[in-house]
Amino acid sequence: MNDISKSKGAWEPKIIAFLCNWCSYAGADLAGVSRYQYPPSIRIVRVPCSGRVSPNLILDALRSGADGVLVSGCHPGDCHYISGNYYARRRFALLKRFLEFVGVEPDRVNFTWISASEGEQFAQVATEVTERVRKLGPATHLLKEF
Amino acid sequence: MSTPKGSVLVVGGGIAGVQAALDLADSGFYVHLVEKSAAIGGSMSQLDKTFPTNDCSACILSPKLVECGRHLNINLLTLSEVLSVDGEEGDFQVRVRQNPRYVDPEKCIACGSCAEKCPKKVPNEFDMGLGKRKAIYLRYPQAVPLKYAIDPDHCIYLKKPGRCGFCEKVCPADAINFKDQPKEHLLNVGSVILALGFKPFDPSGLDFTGYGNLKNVVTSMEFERLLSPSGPCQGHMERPSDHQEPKKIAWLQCVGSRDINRACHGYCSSVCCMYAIKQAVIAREHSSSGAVDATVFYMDMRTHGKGFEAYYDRAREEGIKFHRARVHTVSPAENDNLKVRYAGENGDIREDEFDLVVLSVGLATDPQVIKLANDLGIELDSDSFARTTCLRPVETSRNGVFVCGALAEPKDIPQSVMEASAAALEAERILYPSRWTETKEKHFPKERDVHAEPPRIGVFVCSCGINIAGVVDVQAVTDYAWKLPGVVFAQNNLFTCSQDTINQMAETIKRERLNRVVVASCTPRTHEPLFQETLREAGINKYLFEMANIRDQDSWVHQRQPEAATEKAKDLVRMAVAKVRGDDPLPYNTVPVIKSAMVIGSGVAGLTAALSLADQGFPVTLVERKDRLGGHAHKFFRTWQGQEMQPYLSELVSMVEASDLIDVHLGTTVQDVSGSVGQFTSILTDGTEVKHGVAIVAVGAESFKPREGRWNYLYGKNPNVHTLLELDQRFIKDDPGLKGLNQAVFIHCVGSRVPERPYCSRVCCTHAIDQALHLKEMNPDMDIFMLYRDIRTYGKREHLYQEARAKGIIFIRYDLENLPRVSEENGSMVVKVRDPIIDASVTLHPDLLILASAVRPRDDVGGLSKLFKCAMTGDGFLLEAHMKLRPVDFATDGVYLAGLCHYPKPVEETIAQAKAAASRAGLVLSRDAVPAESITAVVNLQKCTGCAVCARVCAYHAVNMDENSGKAQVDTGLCKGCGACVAGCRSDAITLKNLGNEQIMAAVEAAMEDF
Amino acid sequence: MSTVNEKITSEIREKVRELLASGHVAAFLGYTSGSVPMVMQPLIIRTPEDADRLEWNSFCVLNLANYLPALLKSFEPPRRPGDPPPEGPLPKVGVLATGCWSRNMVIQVQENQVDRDRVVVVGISSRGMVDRKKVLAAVGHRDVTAVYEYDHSLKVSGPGYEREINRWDVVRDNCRTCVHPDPVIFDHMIGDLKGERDVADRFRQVEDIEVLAPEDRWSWFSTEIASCIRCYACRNACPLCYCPTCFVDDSRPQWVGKSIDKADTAIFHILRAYHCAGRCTDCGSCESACPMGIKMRILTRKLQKDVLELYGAEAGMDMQSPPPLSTYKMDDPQDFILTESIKGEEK
Amino acid sequence: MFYATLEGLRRFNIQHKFEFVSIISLYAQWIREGRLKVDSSWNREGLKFTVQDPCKLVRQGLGDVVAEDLRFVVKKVAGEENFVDVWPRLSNNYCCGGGGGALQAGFVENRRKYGKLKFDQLAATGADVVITPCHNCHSQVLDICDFYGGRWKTTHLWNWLANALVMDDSATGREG
Amino acid sequence: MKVLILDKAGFQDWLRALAGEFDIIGPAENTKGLLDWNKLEPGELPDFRPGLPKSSIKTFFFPQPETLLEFSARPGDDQAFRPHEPSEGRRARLLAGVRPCDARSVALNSMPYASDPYFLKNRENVAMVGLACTQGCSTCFCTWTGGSPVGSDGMDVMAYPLGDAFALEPVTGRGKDMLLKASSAREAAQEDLAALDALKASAPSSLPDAMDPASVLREKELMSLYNASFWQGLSESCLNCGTCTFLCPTCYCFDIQDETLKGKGRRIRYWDSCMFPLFTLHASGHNPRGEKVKRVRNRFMHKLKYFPDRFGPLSCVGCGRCVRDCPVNIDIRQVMKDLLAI
Repeated sequence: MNDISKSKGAWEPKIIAFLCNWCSYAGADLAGVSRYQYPPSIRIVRVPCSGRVSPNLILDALRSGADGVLVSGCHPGDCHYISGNYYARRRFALLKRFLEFVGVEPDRVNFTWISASEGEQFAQVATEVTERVRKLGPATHLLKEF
Repeated sequence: MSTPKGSVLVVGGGIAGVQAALDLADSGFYVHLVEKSAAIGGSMSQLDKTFPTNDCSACILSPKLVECGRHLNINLLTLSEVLSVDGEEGDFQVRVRQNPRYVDPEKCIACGSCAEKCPKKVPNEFDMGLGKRKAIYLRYPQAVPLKYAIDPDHCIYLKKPGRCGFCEKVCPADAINFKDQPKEHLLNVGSVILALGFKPFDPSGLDFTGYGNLKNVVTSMEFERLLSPSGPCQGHMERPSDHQEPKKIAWLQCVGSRDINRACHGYCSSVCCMYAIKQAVIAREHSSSGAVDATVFYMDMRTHGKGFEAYYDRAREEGIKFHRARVHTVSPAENDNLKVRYAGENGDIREDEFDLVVLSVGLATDPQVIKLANDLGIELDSDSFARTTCLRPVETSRNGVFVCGALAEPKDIPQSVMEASAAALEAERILYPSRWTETKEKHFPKERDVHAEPPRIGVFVCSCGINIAGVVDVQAVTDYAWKLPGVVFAQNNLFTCSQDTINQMAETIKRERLNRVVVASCTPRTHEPLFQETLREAGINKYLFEMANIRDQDSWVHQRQPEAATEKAKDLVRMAVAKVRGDDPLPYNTVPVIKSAMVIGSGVAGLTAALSLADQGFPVTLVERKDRLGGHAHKFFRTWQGQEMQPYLSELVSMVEASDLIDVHLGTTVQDVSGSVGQFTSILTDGTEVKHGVAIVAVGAESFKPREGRWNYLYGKNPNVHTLLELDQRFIKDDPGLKGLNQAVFIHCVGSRVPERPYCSRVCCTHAIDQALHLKEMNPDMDIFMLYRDIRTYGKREHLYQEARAKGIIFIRYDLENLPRVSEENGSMVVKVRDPIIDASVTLHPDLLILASAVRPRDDVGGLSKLFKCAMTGDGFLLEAHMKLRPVDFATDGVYLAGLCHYPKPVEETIAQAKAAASRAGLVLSRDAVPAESITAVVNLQKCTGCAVCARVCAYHAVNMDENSGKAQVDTGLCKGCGACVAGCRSDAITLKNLGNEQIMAAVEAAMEDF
Repeated sequence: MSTVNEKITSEIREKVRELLASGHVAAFLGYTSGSVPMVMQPLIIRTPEDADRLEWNSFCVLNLANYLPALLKSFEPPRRPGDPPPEGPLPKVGVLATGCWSRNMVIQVQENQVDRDRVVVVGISSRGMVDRKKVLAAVGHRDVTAVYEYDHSLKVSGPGYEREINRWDVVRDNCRTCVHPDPVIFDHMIGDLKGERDVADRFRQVEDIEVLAPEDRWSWFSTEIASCIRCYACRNACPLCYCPTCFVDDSRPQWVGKSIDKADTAIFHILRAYHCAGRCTDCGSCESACPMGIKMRILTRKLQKDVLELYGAEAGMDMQSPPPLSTYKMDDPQDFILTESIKGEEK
Repeated sequence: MFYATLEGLRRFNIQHKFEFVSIISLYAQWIREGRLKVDSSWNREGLKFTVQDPCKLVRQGLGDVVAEDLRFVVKKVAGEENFVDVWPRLSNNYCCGGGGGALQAGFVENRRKYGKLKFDQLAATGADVVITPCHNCHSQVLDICDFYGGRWKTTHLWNWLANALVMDDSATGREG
Repeated sequence: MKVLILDKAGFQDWLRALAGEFDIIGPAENTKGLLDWNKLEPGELPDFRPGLPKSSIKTFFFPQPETLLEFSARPGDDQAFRPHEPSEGRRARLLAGVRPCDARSVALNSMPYASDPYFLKNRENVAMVGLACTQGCSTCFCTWTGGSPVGSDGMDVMAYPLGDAFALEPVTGRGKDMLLKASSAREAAQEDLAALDALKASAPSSLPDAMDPASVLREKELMSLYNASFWQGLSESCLNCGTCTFLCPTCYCFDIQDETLKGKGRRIRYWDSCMFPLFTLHASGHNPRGEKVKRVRNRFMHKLKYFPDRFGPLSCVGCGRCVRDCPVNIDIRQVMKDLLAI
């Protein structure tokens, strides 16, 4: 294992972030451009729209070992594709409640809206989500092990 | 006039010249781009970051330069000077001298062996002389063209043949040619665009700054180089005297600007306030501790652009100090430190010590350019800028010759880019009959069919100077990439986007028979197209490509965790490799273009845009909400240069009304828009269905009317309280009632730069001062008081301010803590304000109170932005695609913006922007077809159940159910590739090409592999 | 004096005989009894004579809508891709439908799986079906050899025992909390419509779990599905699960492993239920079909509760309402959005 | 008078047929032209000289040119090596603190306080003589020198010019 | 061969003694109150109540899933994608309380799996203590298939309930060794042996009439069975779920898949079912058993015709689990009768 976090003894969560290309991914870029620092726990997957993110993908992330998932899209009304985030909002509202229902910790799976101009907010959200997940410890419930 | 030439000469290879060249070349004209130095890029290439987005200047510029350098219809002439321009509009004969490079650009591979061996060190002008280069050199690492050049003034061999010649000996490509001779080119062009830029003011003459005597006093341009990763200290901000990191830095504003005493530059350089704040912000980021003590000494803080005021606010919140003071003297202190003496606003003298002093030098015209202008017969103004007028903002005194960028007036990058497009438009307007007559067409090699090949992935890891390599161990990432499944090649590059690396990448793809490519560098949002084209040039489909964003989303956000950032970079590369492994070649879709435009709004912006397009033969539908054309301009008296608005407006309106190509819909708005670039269908409220290829949004803004609340100041309660436009209307009517007044008071920033509307309205300072001067013209005895916060008469408008002061108009500063108080006593107005200089309250008794109220976005802009799927800023203005380099484009293709709906701006900028929008729209309209989305949804018929969830959630009606099979089918022309259908489909039957579940999951799963 | 179900049975037989004899329908989908007590067999008959094979009792637990698309298709001429749809009217089929089954048929029509015009719905207002597993539990999982059904009780017998059980005590959970026992679409009605039922704690089963701590909920869920053998009876019994390739069968990509695995089984159940969100009518077929006694219906019930709470929608109540996940409102609740919830906390 | 006239002409853009020059520039011109001959050899003791740049003459008046001329003349008169410049200098030099009527209008304490900066600056040069080509500056510099205990001599320029003047035929204008 | 008598306490001691060597697994109530195979604590007795556990014992020989091989998928690993045997060895297991039908299934499955190393290894690794049935269920029909409620085929030790005690008979050498640890056992007395004989003789009569369908069906012409008309009607009610195949002790079809995650990979073999759409699906997308009727037919033809044709006996032990738990009451006994009638 050359995992740096492990060699130091401190567990660092890994969080998959599905970010829409137009707002949140740009917001994450802006966080970089503005040099807002946040924990190196987030692995960003660029998707065209939050409406592209199917619940399957979120479950797959947890199954593959993500300690947390963040899905972020444009603010309601700002969707580059008009309405993708509205559909996403319904899908995610149900999914989040449902995952919590079966015992997935509420802070494991997070959804948010971040616009292209919200670099600072992205850094804040990344930090916040990391902290929440860190408190929970490694995710095990839906983790595929062999 | 006989048929004009189909080509254009652009002089100056800075961002403005490059933009003009690209706009022209992309819309059917052949362009000769003449640049006097060895590489294009101009001043912008020397900058570290750009405000207000802090975008890395080189990063956003580089793709444009590379595009320019590679453009089939741009003839790049570097090391060249224009000798003469004869002839007239439509048919100019131009003589250009191209100085010898002494390096054959066809042969040079930019390996750098020559420079390594060259014994002659020369101060590097690109680094403002702070560093050294060799006599054979590259202007800068990402230079375009990426070819070495020999500096004949310093080359030992050229001075004494036979004495050196090392470069020739080591050059592996046999590219050195000491016998190279100057060449003279005779060009026949239809129009000329001058984009000669500026020269930073040389403060050597201003001895009080210590510049030239005190080592640690540097100019802002020098400081840019000190910050820049490609600069003399590789971005490890060092001060010149001892190469230590400065901990305390002062910026001195208005050095060589707003100075009629020593510098003889009365104008404001417009950009220095913002760049100083930017430098202060960036300096703090650059410092190892993150705690640079930064102080800016300024006269008026001029943050009048889009997003600027917020940037200023944030800088203050971050602890950057701002002192309203013109520094008296910089004197030496111990340790090569600098003592800065200045006076507080109340007159107390203060002294502070700094490690480094940065002089925010102004922008001036290069004496060589002045000479050239004289030679070409281009009139300059008293400040040596090209003379233009507000109503013809890019036209020079010579017909057919246009100007853009800082040559006409100091200005920032977006304004220069806008003008560049506007200048291109003016050229197109003359030359449109000859569109596509002199251009060549690009042919990519036939794409290799890689379907049956196992993945052969190449990974290119970018250092981005030190932007990435300063944090991430790029070598370790490269070594790691080699081991990933499918990877057969991995390489680290200093700047992957530089021309030589790009060329080398194409070669590598061919040599290694790569069929997938990953670039680990910056964000795909800016650089993906560049690399994708490289794939095409190398003969593989451009969709076999992925980027790993190891800069914006890694090295920049984990600056103090290099180990973790390196691990993350490996993860990101692994994810990209996993994803690209499953990528398929995709077809290049196109959409036929309906060659007509819709312009929404008929203010000056809308009218100008409509005419600009109609003049080129494109039909325009002009939609106006009100029942007459003209918009707010009807209420506008004159430009700051004194041109009266009403005659101009009437002329515009009658031209539009007379045009056969412009179909005017009054009292109408847009109800619904469908389709996309090339193929829009809009429904107007009058029931008309309009099919158009592009749209220009120019719906303007509104004047804030402070009818109540904190900014009321008796507005609407006392008949002698006006907004600026209301006073203009009295001017237009030549209201005699204005003549006998004794006292007028202007209150600035009414509703601007306040918590609920934090932006600066940009136009009001100049407008108010011009009105004050007009009142003085009407009645020289009138007492006029200006209650202001910062006077923002940027550029040449500063002369108005000087004139106002000279004419005895009194300026009293106020701030938000001490607002002026306006009351009515015995029927007359009383204004009380605290004068911070005399530290006493002043009571005024105006007959006329003018409120310079904010320009606010229209409420219905939101609806329009939704119709066209455009974004808005937090302030409610429309948001362009990129604040710096795409100032008139929306992120939605085929939709452009102009005028006040973008941001408050004076009429000259509105006209320029409208023309720029027309130029950008012309890029689409001049073609028969434009590229369409390739990443579209695709249906797996075996899995499809026909349940129609996909069709229900598709916002573009791109998915429908086939009547025969009952299964889903996708109209790829309409599909935008959002994937809402994919996430909705339970059967995994509809997927996005190259963004299918399989590929996304591959990336997700790769992210979680912990090795 | 015959029981309610006997009366229904004879009415069904009569109606179906008539429908088949008149040629109004080409086939009829109903139930018959088989060799094992308390397990009814779905039956398709094509002649009026076979109508007497039809039976109706409290063990008709599987949703007949499940068989409807295939039955309709069996009357369509075979077509290759690209062939035009058959001309002229296609034969109709008849089907029995209780409240939940009929609502499933609405969903099937909305999702283009069933052509309403080709279906003759014979409606029955449901009295609630009996949960065989409850009966078995009541007799200590002893062998049951015979069950006789009265209107309000069941007589259960096996080797060496005979028990009479109160019918309502062993009615399925979904039926006990059912609000809409009446078919929402029908062409003929057997018996009368009963109207909406007033159920006090409609979602009690769900709420009992909602109140638990996350770790207890996980413990409940993981224990509940621990005995799953991945036979997919739940999926196959469900009329909503008509995908030609279920996500569990997909190998590119592989959403879940195919074998017995803690995570894979959990994800299977989560996704199966999620795919029913806004569509499930709580017919209970999944749970009834499960050989291992897993109560996976609570999962879909939870989603049903949330869809109702958040979007005010119930699946299949009418033909017009769009499926809740295929539509949206600008002001849909979004308390779950992190930035919104942080804002909320700050307030 | 000098400044008021100059600024009046400028501000109100009054057309005039005369040139507005300082005597200092004329001294410099004449010295350069050889019409005025000066010799610094009189300064055997090596008295150190510095200058004041009067606001009205330099910064607001005729600009740095006249200040440079002033230095040129002083160097010629006192010897190149005996000139010590102040810092800051020319247009950027400090105000003496006595202008605007301060010398006549009371507020002595305030005036001397403003003058402290000038005193410190001049004292830092170590000069023995401070040339003040302005009567107002002269009075103020004289006063602050006295008040703050300075050691220099405050004078106008002509005193020293007279000292250094080489009286020959050309200078007296007599024909040879 | 000696018969031993153990009372319940003795049985308990014996299992406790065997716990050192084996993981002991036996029928017990699961969390849902259903009888199923569960790991027993040392000394815990299996549930001896009449009736079969929910699942068959096939999972112990044909696990769901079986890891066939493992490999590394780590970048830079020179052993990457080179398969190696699964690392983990399993402790030997003892199934206590196996009914004769289940045990017989192991013998039947050994026919097709005669040379399957995984199956054979598992067989070696699993010992079985049988439990004779004294009372059949309404769904039992072992005698139709060649089995017996007191049969000891496949067992290592066979236990017969005699009142409150058990008569234990070693069947294999391993069984003999196991019985050595039954410290509190006594040798069967004469009356015990008499009672045991009586039990063995009486048990089969409590089941439906014995038949020998295997031999009859072997003789029938294959296509006439295949083309029988009843398949259509039979399949119409079938849900095509895998309940019957997964509960069936003799359904042994499998599928193989590679799973990779986090740089580790393994090839697993797991239960397939002829009911599933992926069963016999070709890479081309064609499936010779694409329709439900073909899948249903395959299941029964396999068990009742193809298998006997190849190996002799039916691939059915008559445990009746498929009958008991089929959600739509498809009854293999009826299918058998229908086939026999052709």
